[in-house]
Amino acid sequence: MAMRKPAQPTTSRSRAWRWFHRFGSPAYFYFFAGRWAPRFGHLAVAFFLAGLYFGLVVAPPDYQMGDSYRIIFIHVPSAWMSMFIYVVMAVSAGIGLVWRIKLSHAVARSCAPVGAAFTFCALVTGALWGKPTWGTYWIWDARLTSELVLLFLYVGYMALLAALDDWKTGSRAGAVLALVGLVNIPIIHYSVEWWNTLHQGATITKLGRPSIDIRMLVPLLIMFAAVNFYFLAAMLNRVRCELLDQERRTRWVQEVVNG
Amino acid sequence: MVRTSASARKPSPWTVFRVSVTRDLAVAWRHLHEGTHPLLFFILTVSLFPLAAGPDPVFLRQLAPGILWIAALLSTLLVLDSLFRTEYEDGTLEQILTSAHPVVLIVLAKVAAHWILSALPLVAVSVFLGMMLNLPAHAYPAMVLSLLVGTPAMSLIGAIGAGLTVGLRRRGLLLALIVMPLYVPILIFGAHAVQSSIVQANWVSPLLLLGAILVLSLTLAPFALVAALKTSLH
Amino acid sequence: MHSSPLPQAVRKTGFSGPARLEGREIECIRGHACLFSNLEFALESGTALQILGANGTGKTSLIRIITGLTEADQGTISWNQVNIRDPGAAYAGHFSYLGHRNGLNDALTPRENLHYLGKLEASEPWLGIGDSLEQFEIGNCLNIPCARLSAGQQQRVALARVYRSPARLWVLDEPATALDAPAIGILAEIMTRHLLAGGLIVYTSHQAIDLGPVTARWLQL
Amino acid sequence: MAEFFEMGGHGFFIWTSYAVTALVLLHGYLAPVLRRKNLIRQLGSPDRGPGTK
Repeated sequence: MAMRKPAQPTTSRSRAWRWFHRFGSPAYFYFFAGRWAPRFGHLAVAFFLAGLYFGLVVAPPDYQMGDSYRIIFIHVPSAWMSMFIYVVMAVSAGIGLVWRIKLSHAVARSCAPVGAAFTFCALVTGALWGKPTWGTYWIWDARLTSELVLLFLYVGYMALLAALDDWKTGSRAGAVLALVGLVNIPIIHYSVEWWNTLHQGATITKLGRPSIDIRMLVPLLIMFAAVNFYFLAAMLNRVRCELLDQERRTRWVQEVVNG
Repeated sequence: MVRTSASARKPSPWTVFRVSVTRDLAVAWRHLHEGTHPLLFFILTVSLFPLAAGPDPVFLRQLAPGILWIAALLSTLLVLDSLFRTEYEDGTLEQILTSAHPVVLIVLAKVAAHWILSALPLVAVSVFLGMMLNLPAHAYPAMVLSLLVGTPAMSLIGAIGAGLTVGLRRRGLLLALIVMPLYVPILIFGAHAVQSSIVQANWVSPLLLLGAILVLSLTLAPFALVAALKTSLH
Repeated sequence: MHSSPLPQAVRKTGFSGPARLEGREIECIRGHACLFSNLEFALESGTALQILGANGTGKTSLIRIITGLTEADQGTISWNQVNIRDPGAAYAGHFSYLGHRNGLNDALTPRENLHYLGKLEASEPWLGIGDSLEQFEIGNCLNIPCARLSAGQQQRVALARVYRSPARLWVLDEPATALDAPAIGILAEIMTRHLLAGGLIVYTSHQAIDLGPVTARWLQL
Repeated sequence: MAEFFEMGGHGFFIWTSYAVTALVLLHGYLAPVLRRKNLIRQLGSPDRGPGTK
């Protein structure tokens, strides 16, 4: 993918480069992301493979659940990332709303699909883990239910952005919704936990973490790193699309596009 | 800017709040036929459940809290769409946002008027619908109180969704899609308060938690609502 | 209407102290098109500014930027040297805005509408509801729901609201729409009187509004 | 090697969950890359369509 960059300044700082030096400027970030997204991507792949190897080959089967517990190496990181990305999205959107920074709106918009993807993965892997462990695909466990509500929050955010055609108005409206959602997440989580302990107080069906011995903890940590790198790579790719789309009138985009 | 004329009294924000509420009630009074829609929807929805789930009173009693609360939630959602609609279209919303008084108060007055019009009749009717669902006598206080505390919180949070979507021409169910996940805690605590009062367990603590959510919504939601309206009118 | 000329309610106490509205390097982008940029204007008390431009050149956007409803992509608007976006600016009490939508609820009567909208002002309006409607010769429509008034009558009610407002700066977006010739005459009359009392007016209009002996400026978009 | 895929009888569940996650994440990374290429081509070509996303 021969990505053409504007001519490197040979002489002293030429006009073409003047706008590059404010880090927040979309142009600078576009090329910064262009360099770093693939690197994060490669790191993510490397860590995934390492995680898979340690998780599926090295880690011993659990004395109780046998091999089915190996799904946690993908379920727990996904669940954690889904929550973490929502926080990143809301904070970035809030910064964009308060300080009127177009770049942080672009970052917030780019986080949502990645976060929703992780939430979906967490739900699917949670269900697939439930079948061998509790015999049913869906159990109204506190964490799975919270994930489900989180998925609805993501879907609501993305639906609002899709409905508002003006990019700026959409970003600001989405920011308000993301911040309201952020305030509600702990309340939702607590109320679902509270609801869960009430209705199923007797049977402890929490997604109990199996006794973590070192050979099981290592793959989990590797997977955490992998999903974080993946998040950065995927999000930066999306930010590049947003910037290209929004800054189509500016000269640096013309240079990028016409090479 | 020194104003010398005698009538320079500055109306206090609370008179503006009172005037806004009375104005909204007057407008609703002129369209009274529209005001009954949430009530009729509530009654209709509740009466559908026995048709679907069977008339067995013991079974209905178990379902009663869920039925009543979900019906209340849906009828609140139904009305939210029109909360700012008329004001947006005739330009009053622009006057409110450019008003000299704290916009938060005026907007809070609008949500209060909306709550009085849509939720109070709902709570009154819920007593009769409770009978329909074979709700035991000792559960009525919990039901009425939980609805009284829960519906304003739903109106406040829902108003933010209404504020975000007021500028859209084709809204459809976007408002419900945005707001419903935020209703989960209210639904859980509200329905559970009624449930535990049926089995004569401690129904006060879920009610207090619902009250906590109401207080949180009262303090934070109006500011988010003003921000939402400003982005919609941008 | 009435045969004998009405006592023209004149604002007995004019506005005191200097007032200045200015815009610096205003830029407005809609979608991907830049409507205008590096726009400068300034306005002192007693002067009117008419914004001229074909349809779609951003006249309404500039008006909404001046009221603060819309935020300019670049540049600042300041009232008495204070940026209107500063938290402590208290700019809202000093201007009265009339947009394309007249701000009147159809179900309410002009009396109720003006009473409600008057309460949104910074201080009590200086003119009674009945008198302000008399100015526009629609005193007889006081208690008729606005839904049954014609567009011209509704516009007169909206202008009555602006006229009785204590605000010093009027921001009017096409105030003469739907008005007949006599009404435009009354509009010109009250605008001139507002300027002579030390007020400021920023307005757009496709119809000619003859303001008489008043300093007026134009801003071509 | 066979028992590796057997995973103590839970092979189906483990491999499906990894496959689903891998697919979803792969799509999440590649979709924006493709979209960016289309954008560049669309913005570059003279008969640029209306400024829709």
